[in-house]
Amino acid sequence: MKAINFTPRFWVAASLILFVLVVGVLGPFIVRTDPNAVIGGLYDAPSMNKLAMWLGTDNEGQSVLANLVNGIRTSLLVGLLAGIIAMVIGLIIGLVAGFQGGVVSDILMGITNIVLAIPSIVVVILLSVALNGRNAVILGFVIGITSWPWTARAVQAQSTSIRVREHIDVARLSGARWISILLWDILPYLLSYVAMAFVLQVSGAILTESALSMLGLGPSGETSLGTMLYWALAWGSVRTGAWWAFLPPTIMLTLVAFSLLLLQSSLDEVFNPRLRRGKLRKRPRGAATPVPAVASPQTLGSSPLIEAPGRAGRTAGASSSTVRDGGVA
Amino acid sequence: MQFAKYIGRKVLWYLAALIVALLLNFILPRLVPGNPVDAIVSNMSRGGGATGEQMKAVYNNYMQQFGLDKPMWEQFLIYLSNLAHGNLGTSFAQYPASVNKLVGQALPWSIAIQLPAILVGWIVGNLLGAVAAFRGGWFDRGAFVGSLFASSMPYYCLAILLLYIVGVKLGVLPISGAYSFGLSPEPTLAFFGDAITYWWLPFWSLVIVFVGGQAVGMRSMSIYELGADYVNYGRGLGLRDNRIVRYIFRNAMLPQVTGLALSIGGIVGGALITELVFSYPGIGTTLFNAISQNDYPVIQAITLIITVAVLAANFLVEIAYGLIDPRIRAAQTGDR
Amino acid sequence: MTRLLEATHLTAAYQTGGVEVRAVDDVSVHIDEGEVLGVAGESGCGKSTLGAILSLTARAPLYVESGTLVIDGQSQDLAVGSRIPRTWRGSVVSLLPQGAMNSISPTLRVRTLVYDVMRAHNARISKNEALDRARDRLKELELPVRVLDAYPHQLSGGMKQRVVTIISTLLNPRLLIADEPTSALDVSSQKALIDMLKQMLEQKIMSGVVFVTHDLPVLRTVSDRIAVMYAGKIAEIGPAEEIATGPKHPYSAALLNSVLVPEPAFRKKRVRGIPGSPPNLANPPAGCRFHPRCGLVMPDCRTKEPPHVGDELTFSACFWSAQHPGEAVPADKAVPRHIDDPTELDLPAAGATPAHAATTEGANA
Amino acid sequence: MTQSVVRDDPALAGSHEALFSAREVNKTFGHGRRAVEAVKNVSFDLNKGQITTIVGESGSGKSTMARMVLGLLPITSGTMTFEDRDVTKLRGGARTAYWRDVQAVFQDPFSAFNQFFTVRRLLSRALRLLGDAEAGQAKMEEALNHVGLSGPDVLDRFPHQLSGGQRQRVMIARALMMSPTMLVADEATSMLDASLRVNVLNVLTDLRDQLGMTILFITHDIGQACYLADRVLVMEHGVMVEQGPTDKVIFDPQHEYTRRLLSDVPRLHD
Repeated sequence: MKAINFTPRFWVAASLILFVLVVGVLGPFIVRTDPNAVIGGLYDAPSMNKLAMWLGTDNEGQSVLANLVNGIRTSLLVGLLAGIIAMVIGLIIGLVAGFQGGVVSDILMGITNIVLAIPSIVVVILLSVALNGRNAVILGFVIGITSWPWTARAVQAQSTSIRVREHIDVARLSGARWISILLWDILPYLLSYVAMAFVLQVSGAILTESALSMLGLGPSGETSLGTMLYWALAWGSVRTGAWWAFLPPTIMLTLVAFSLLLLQSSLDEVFNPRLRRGKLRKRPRGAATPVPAVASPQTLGSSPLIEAPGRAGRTAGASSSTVRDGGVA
Repeated sequence: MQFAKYIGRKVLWYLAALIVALLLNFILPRLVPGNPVDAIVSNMSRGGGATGEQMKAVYNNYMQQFGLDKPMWEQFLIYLSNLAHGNLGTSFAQYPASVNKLVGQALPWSIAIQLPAILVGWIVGNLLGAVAAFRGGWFDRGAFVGSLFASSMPYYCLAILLLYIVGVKLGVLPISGAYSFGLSPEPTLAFFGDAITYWWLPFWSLVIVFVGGQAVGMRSMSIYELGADYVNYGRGLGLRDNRIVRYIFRNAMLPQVTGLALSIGGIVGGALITELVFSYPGIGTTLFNAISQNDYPVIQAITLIITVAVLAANFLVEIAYGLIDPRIRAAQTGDR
Repeated sequence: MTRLLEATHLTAAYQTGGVEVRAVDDVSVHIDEGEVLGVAGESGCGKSTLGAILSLTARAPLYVESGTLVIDGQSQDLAVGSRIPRTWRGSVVSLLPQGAMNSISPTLRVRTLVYDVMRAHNARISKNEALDRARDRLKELELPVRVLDAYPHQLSGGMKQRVVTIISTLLNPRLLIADEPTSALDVSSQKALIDMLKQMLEQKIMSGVVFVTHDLPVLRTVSDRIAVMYAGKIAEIGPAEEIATGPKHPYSAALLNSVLVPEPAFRKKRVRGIPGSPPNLANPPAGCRFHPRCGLVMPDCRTKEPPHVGDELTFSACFWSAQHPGEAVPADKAVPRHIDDPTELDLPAAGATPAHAATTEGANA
Repeated sequence: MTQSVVRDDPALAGSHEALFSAREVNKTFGHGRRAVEAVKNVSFDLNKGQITTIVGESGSGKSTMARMVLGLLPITSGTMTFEDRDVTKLRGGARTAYWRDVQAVFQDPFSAFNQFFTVRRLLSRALRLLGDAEAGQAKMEEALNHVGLSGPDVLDRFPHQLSGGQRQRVMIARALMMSPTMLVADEATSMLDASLRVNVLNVLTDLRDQLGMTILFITHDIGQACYLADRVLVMEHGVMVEQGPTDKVIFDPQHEYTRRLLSDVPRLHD
């Protein structure tokens, strides 16, 4: 394959993400303090004497640093779990709908569109209310099963356009089975989109988790970045100026969201050459129109809920013709 | 008439989505183990103050209102008929306050911080994104990274930071509530002048994030359009740059207009946490209280309103698109 | 005959990721009043780039390094950084792109574009005057006037191409640069377009046309003179008739040889293509750029720039032509004979993809 | 519109054996009022060891016809036979068996390739259909040699490392590896430059002359049809308007559409 030119932006994003991962994965092994252990009083200021006190104590006299590293781990767990669930469901539905076509596709996309139209925050809130005994895994699951339609839509649009490429016919004529065609002739073309969608799903899930936690629907008995903020707000740390209680989780959340979005946009530039300005190639004759960026999945209540029809319409033109008679010289 | 058919199909889809949403809204709170009315009544009795006779009346009232002694399908019909009458029920936690009243009090505050933020953010963000795409160079780089950062920032994180820096550290704006203690909402200049000081912080925390998101979107749409053949042809015909920019906008704007409409649709549930951070008495704070008090009627009412607003906005957008964009119209009606 | 255009020493390059690909390298073109100059060549030879330079629409990542345009005695420097008056585009030279592309913004009606184009050159023109101009044109050329109210997607390919042609010539440009206008069309629409262009020339709507295409038979029907481009340079230029019947450059001969037309002669003979591929323009071969594929190659060709044999309107850039002035290249000797199917030659050098292959991949990758 | 013209000399009808026959083939896309009849009542024979060309402009249904011949697209009505077997509605194993006999080369030399596969991977996949992965390397090289490519040079290259002409030849080699009796080439040269195009066309004529292969060549370019074809079929808007030996159809067209088409073709010499 052609060597991919990763932009500096990609490397910045990658190192930020690596940093967060290291803190979340290795942090709990370095900061050995039990996040639930009371090691001081209400909002003791940070001191450099003890590792556990580097970020002071929270409203219950627990180590903020210990809570932070464990909270990052929980948030990452929720994000990855939700992202994987959403990706798997979305990929399967999108692939089947895109590749199968016909009635199966209509039904699957109908379901997808309905789920897409209902704000997922509503479903997440209702589900969380209905479930007691919430933990990180259950939350990840709940968020995952409400956020797959995005991936499904993107995958379906892409695989529909790939389905009419001639290399699929060539594969069929070579006697390849449909599963082999799906795995080797369609999936590789989708990977870039799936990767980008996954990154956004993970980031969206982490933010949704903290929003839920701040509404009081977070995991019970576990620390996440959201529950830290919940307690920090409930016990007035902002008003009393106890910055060490609310600033670390705020900054970490921002860092996670920013680095994942940066990663997505740099991947977009790599995969979607038209966004690379100044590097436009000469337009070849008869080349397929590149599909614009994957629309972002909704994070808690702030993004548009349906993919802008304009983009869909623009890309559909390249792939929708069934009567394939190109007399183009 | 093809277009009527198109609208008809859309109506059916959104009706289906609405029914699914209603079902979820109806069923999920009923999955909570135990009878919610039992729970709430025992809660009330523990607080003392209510006699057995009163408890009995309250219990009967709830049982009748929700029809909890009846089969599920009948309960659902009761639920639908209540909704059809615009009756969202009675609050558990603040008995006998009606949910309509609680939500009605909260809604204006949510709209007051969000609608201006969405409109201002949309206009500024689109201008910024379009100019960045067209100008290129350092301006583009700066605007893009800045917008990307602003848009990626969780809006409640920005709210917390603003609250701390501007409200607590600098102490220039009030940090909690929507108006000063002792005042009550009334249409006077004095009240307005007071309330606006409370309004600034939540507004800014939303508008900055929104500007970022719009700018990023507009920039990539514009860059995409800049590479289009009609741009090159327009230049070849000697059109002025501003004329070509107008063509680009026209095409790049369509998805952005959708974004605006959908954001307005998301207005009810768009900034729940912002309100929590600033203790602003809107829907978010109401929801937060309801969750902490297991006030299911209020939770249900809020999720329902969020859903209906979003569905309505989506629906209007699709209809508007069918009217505006000749390409969509052609694709839908088979006109070639 | 008076000279309409003198474009001299045109050089332009694509700059992508630090690599400079000189797609047009020191090319000069002269056109007389009322003339159609055809520009022929294969993918990646620089013919469309030449079109972009002449139509003043070169833009990043294409940079014009040098070149001067003299039209009607007015001179204009084309190199990057020189200010080209906006109104030259459209009224002095005008671009006719391939209409199958989105040449008209999809959300624009044809009449809006018509009005905008007229207004861009005459701020005081009224909407009605502008549209009347277009209506008259449409009537003269026997096209339905209602196309003005259409959106581009409502027009068929052939009709869209003709509408775009009318828009391109609304301002009676001195020179029309047509870039592959017929390439996406069926033969009947091709013919209709060519007839229309000829009619417009007769009516003196424009005074000259540069017609860029890879389709030699089309060029033969439309042009007075033909320029054959190879690897960023003009290999041969001359009267269409002469090029078609007695090409003086081995490349034009080989190219013409590989053109298939429905004539009885083609039923029997075995036509041979040109072995190998065009060179990578990021690293073109020394001397004559065609020498690795040429059947008449001689030692000088490998090291020295070939001389221009002839005058500015008719010449062949070739050492063989210099030795055989006025002679046509023997058709069977234009490409190496001994290699009937030269596999080795057909392979691009290791690590380097041929220029045209690289451009095709760009958008698909 | 005048009647469909069949120009074959009835006296010679027995001299060529039909390998493939299509009778009254129809293809309709979509339903109800949106239905588009892409192919209407088309009947023709492909004679053994001949190159037959379908000529038509865009929208003539010629590529739809090619895909139906290949069994890639179900036909709406009509019958198709191959070596006297009915191949109208093939599915599953029977269709796979059919593809051992009938292979194809497509229009776009780029999109016909899976860009993630090397030439070797592309070819070895085809070998599996033959159930003969053992003979692999030798078979691949033989097929590549046939189209004028050398195995070691191209086998480990990705499609973007090949030129357009080479890609098309690799595609032909892929088809050849199945040792098909019939090859369908759908606009196989229309995206190639003239000088490369001829080389690919020559490969096709060599296949006919040396291996006796039957070829269905789809094109919009009458010049190529004239150069290549033994028989020419002309399609217009889904209808087969004229068919017969190349010399008759191209140099003495009877149907008005064929005449118009020929008169519109630009010539190189007056």
